[in-house]
Amino acid sequence: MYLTLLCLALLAGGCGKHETLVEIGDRTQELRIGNEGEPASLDPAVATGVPEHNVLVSLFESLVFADGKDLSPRPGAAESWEISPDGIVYTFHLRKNGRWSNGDPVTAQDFVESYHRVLMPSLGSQYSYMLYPLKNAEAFNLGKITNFNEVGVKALDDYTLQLTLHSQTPYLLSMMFQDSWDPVPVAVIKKHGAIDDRTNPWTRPENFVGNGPFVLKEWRINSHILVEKSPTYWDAKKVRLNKIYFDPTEDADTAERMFRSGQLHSDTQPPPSKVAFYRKNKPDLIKVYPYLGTYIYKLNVTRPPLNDKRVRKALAMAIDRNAITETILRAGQEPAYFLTPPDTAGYTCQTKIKEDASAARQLLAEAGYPDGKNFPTVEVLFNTLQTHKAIAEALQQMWKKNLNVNIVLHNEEWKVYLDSLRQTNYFIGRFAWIGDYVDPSTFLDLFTTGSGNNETGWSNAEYDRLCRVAANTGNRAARYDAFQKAEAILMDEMPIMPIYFYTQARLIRPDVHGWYPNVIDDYDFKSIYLVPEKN
Amino acid sequence: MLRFITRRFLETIPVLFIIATATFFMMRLTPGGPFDSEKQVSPEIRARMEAHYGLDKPLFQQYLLQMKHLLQGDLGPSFKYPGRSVNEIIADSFPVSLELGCEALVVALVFGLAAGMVASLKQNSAWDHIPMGLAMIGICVPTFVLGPLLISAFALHLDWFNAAGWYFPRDRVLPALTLGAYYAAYIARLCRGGFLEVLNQDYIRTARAKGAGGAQVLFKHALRGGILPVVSFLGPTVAGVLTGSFVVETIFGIPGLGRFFVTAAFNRDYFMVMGSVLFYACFVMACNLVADVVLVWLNPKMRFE
Amino acid sequence: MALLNVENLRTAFHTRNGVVRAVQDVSFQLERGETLGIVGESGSGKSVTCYSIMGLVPQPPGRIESGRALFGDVDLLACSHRQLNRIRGRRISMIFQDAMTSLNPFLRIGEQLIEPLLIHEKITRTAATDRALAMLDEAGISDAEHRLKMYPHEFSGGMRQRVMIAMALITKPDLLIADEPTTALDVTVQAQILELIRKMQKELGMAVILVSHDLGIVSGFCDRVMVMYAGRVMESAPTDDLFYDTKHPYTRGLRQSIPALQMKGTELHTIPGQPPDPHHPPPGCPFAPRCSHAVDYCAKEEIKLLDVAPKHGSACLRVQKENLLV
Amino acid sequence: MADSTPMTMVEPVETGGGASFWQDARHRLWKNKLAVFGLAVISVLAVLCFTAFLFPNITGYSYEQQDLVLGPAPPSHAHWLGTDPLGRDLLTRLLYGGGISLSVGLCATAVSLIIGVIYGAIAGFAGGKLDMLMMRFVDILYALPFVIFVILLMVFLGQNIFLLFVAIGAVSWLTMARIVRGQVMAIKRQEFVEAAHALGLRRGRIIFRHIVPNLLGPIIVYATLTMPEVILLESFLSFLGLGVQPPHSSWGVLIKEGAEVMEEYPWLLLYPGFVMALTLFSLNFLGDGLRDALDVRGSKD
Repeated sequence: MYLTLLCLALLAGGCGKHETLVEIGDRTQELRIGNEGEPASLDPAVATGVPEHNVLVSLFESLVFADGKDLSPRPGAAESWEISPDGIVYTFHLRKNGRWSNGDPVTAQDFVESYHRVLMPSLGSQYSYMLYPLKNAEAFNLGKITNFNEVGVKALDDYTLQLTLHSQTPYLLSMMFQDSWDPVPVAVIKKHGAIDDRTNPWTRPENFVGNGPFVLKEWRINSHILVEKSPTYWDAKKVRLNKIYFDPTEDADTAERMFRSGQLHSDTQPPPSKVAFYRKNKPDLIKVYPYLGTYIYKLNVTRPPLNDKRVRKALAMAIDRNAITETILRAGQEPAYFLTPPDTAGYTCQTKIKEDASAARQLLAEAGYPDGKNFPTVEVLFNTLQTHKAIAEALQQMWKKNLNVNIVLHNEEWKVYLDSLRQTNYFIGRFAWIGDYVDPSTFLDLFTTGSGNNETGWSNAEYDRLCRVAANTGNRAARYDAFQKAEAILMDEMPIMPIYFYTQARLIRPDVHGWYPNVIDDYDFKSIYLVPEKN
Repeated sequence: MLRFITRRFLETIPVLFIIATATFFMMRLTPGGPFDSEKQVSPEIRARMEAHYGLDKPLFQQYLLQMKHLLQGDLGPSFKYPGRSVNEIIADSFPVSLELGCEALVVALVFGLAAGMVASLKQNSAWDHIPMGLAMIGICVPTFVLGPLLISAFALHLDWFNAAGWYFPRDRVLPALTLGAYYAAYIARLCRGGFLEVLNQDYIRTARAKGAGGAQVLFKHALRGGILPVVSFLGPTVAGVLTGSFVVETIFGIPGLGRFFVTAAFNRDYFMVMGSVLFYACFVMACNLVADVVLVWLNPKMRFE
Repeated sequence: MALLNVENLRTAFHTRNGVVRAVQDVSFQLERGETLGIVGESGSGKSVTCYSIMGLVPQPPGRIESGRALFGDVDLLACSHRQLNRIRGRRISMIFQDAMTSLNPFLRIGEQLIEPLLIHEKITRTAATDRALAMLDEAGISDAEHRLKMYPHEFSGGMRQRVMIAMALITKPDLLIADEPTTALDVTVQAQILELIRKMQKELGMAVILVSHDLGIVSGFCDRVMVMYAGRVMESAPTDDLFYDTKHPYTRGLRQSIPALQMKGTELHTIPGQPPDPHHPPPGCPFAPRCSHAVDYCAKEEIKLLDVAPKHGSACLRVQKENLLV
Repeated sequence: MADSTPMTMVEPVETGGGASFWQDARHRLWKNKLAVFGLAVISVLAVLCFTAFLFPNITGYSYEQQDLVLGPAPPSHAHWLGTDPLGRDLLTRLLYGGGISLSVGLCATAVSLIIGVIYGAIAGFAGGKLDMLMMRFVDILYALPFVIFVILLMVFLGQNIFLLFVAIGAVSWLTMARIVRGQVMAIKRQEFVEAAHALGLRRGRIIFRHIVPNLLGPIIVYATLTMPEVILLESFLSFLGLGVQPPHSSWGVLIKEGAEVMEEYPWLLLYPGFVMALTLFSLNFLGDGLRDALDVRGSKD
């Protein structure tokens, strides 16, 4: 029956070999990329995720932009800047030829109003904390002060923007790669509704105005986003792509098939089994490179037996991280023996977890559970996803083998899982952290007392102090020394158990030129261009 | 008949009310909020965001407010997609699901009914066993297997279709087949059962005695009785098919409504859940009404009721 | 030439419990305008004989194993479906025992009535409807125009059978096969229906095969009677001969069990015993186990219908061999 | 029987009449080779699965025993059906998971049969207001968000395998009820039902002794179709956290996971799929056999 059906369908479809979208794109400089999901919002102040960021990078230009090769800050909307010797005052000189896509000049006042908007309490921007290095920004954002003039943002003239920080922030420029720092066309936003209305329709293609190299043309939910080269962009002649299609395919298998059939130039995060296949059989189509993220297990230190540091350490020492990265993940991930990914802005932690089953057993015995006897029921909580499950299953077996303890696995639907974490209602919880910017603080600040993402019940005064020290000094050596000490404490106290460091796996056709891998996987669309494959 | 339909319409009002109320309170009881994410936001900001959507008001007040909006036909904004209203999302994505659903239904009905009728006519012959065997396989092979298989064969190896997407007419073929095959299998089995029942009736013998040919017997005499089980089955099924399939839409990257039914719940997108549930409820009841009307129309004896 | 000539018809059913030989070696002839009665108990094969001729035996499980049924020069058992469908409903019509279930409950009476016309004649719906109206009128249904729009369940039993008859006769067939047309009806209605069939037969000059388990009904209606038992013809004769010169013990048993023919006061006769299990028919004469005249060879020798008098066939071995008077 | 090849809708001979009806039915069932084959396959599978459930090491491996060095390996002498990406023996996991899947399937089918048939028959037979109320209730259940329902179930009642049955049971009978109702409405005006009324039989008796047996065909067809559906539904519920928790397995979960890697490790989809198809075919044969055996109209074959 189905055979007949298929034959009919084929007659109807009957097209045979056709030029693929990718081949067409190569001719017309139209890039098609898989974007991992449907962007929730294209308002830089509201957007939070990777799919949003990828599109926003093409639509808006912050003061600086990330060089695709090495992530060094390149002049974006600002053509130059000065930093005061104490590292507190930044003065940016905007380009005179900076234009919004409606032709208006991009002015320093635009930046002031944009930052004002991000920090407005009534907007409820989730990533407003990215602007907290600015003096009084946090206080304003939390409603403690209401006069924005007190915040360290000032337009000295139309093309000079002065930012005043509340303390030294050496990584400030790399923070500016984040969307929260993008300027937005406040006048346009006001035209379409309230400035602090999250649902303001100004990001619709028909209303959209941006200052980036591309401008939004189409946005069909769950279908595609199309951006076109912006003629008003100051550096438009360097932009070689004419169009970029962002395909919102959430399903990794679907995206991989689209890549294989020539519908996408590039696709990130293919299914693990496919990564292994490509690496083995089609290495020219896949790039695997470090990604600024760590996969960890959080340990609830308020619950016995995990309130005992020895138990936590025993658990962390009794696993074979290499087996996990090599057999389960198989996409070049590195085993994580500490929290901050190696070489994050030149920082690599010197304290490592020692994997040693017998020492782990020893520790467990000292904690009162010789050979796992009387070890109470401990649950590993994770949200439902194939990889999380496989890792949990593998760890469970390792603990059983090495420590003779029975750990129960418990999967929950995503939001229920988040809720359990937030309420510290778990024993061991899976967690992953992708750095917001390239600096160790984005990882180490997580576990300070009162950090919203701590969620382990762990609190250590010395650790908090070291993190504060690092935050308040501009001296790189002193900062990194403080980080080393802090991370050593973390690895000794073990409220978290690092498992592996992320890699990004990207399927990418050789016809895509000018693209370089980097640890935050930022696109530099200005440098990307397409060259048809010769064959 | 008109009175019957009017009465059914009136009946839907309390039903929708109950569904809306139940959905509202179920959603609010469910752990996890719309603004939870792996990166925790500070409580202050969370409070701001909730206030933005009126989620800070007392629960009952929220309920009344939402009911008021619903009565005005306003399903509210989406939390997940700020800048889009639920009405708009449904209006955008439903036509896609509707189109795919209709195509899938055509596939399902044409092949399901044909296979079922042939099988019942030629009971216990190869004409029975082969289509029914295929139908059983069709039921065993879930859409999340069939879809990738079809893509693999016809898009990746033969290169006749795109692997995913919803742009060209030929993009409809594989999804419609995938979605339709499953229901075709169901319909084939139910149809065969229904027809076997009917073909054994005396009046079929009468029709044959009149000299009616196979087609005439089948379509004029047996069809009405034979498809009764199929019609009952189709009521809720059509509603499900036309409002979109999460799995098929995901596999084929189709911008339809089906995904929202599932993702809205996962995202705790309260208004989106409410909107999609009510939309679906209306659809279910409309389809069931149509199915009931068809049942009555097919069966004159029931017209007295 | 006879209108219908059935020769050596054998029909069997292959069921899960084995093969049932429902009709064995049945032969008969029917002239134009003649009325043949087929009589027998339930399971004697009389209906299957008719279904076989009409091609209505469900196959499988049924199978026509041999025989011919020549209608004109067409062998109904061997011709194509197409040919058969041109004859069924046009030249041979059939009415069934249960008019309720034999009428399609989903279709209006009118629709079903005109169907044979639409199938067999080039005729418009309006013309067909006119014919149907006339036919209903003839069949004794008043207010025909209104009735056409009704459904079977809105009719009484007798009315339904009238509709069936009207439907069968609307094409003016040469042969009407009536399979127990009155069995399901009240006695008064029975008579009316039989009267109707007789009237129509006269008008149209058609032949009729009347199947019944009631010898009484048949005797009053038919020119010839064929008595069947366990799939075989036991006796076949003109009605009068069959009654007054019975040549088979089974026929005699049947005759004696008609209440109306019994003298008042005498006990109603019944034939002792049960018909044989169709899956395991006894060897020899199937009636032998119940027959008061049976002798040893009755249970051994194969029986065959032979003429024992002019136009009078009997399958009783003793009648054939010893000229037994029964 | 040969005479009129009875084709009418026959009211079943007094089924309450004791052993003979059931004996006959059993006799007929035993004579149906396909049905016996189906019964045999299901029994063997069930026995195997429950044995594996009770004696987890019966295949020489346990369902959770990993071999990370081996990883996903195709079928071999050591692992008859191959291993999954964690190097676990597929045969063991298949048998172990069969216990839960068969229970879920049978249980849901039973629920769908019991609730669906009774509910649908009553609604269809009663008609009027009661029918209206009952069917609108079904509509409500159809429409409520299932994901949320399942999550709430877990939040308030904890994670419990019993709840899996509740959740599946809650949805599996709805369509059955609609189908039965439609059929009952269609045949409740038939003579034999009116006759039963005339005999003064109680309504319950009319419904379940006289009407329902005439619906066996569609009921059994739909019941056999319910099975694979709920086995796959179970994998979705496991996804939501209800149902089996890793490292336990079920057929639905195995198929779902196998589908994700079907291009690389086809055996991980093939064997679970095959076992499920086998179960469904067997059930179907058994169902057809049961229908014929319970069908007093008899001669259909």
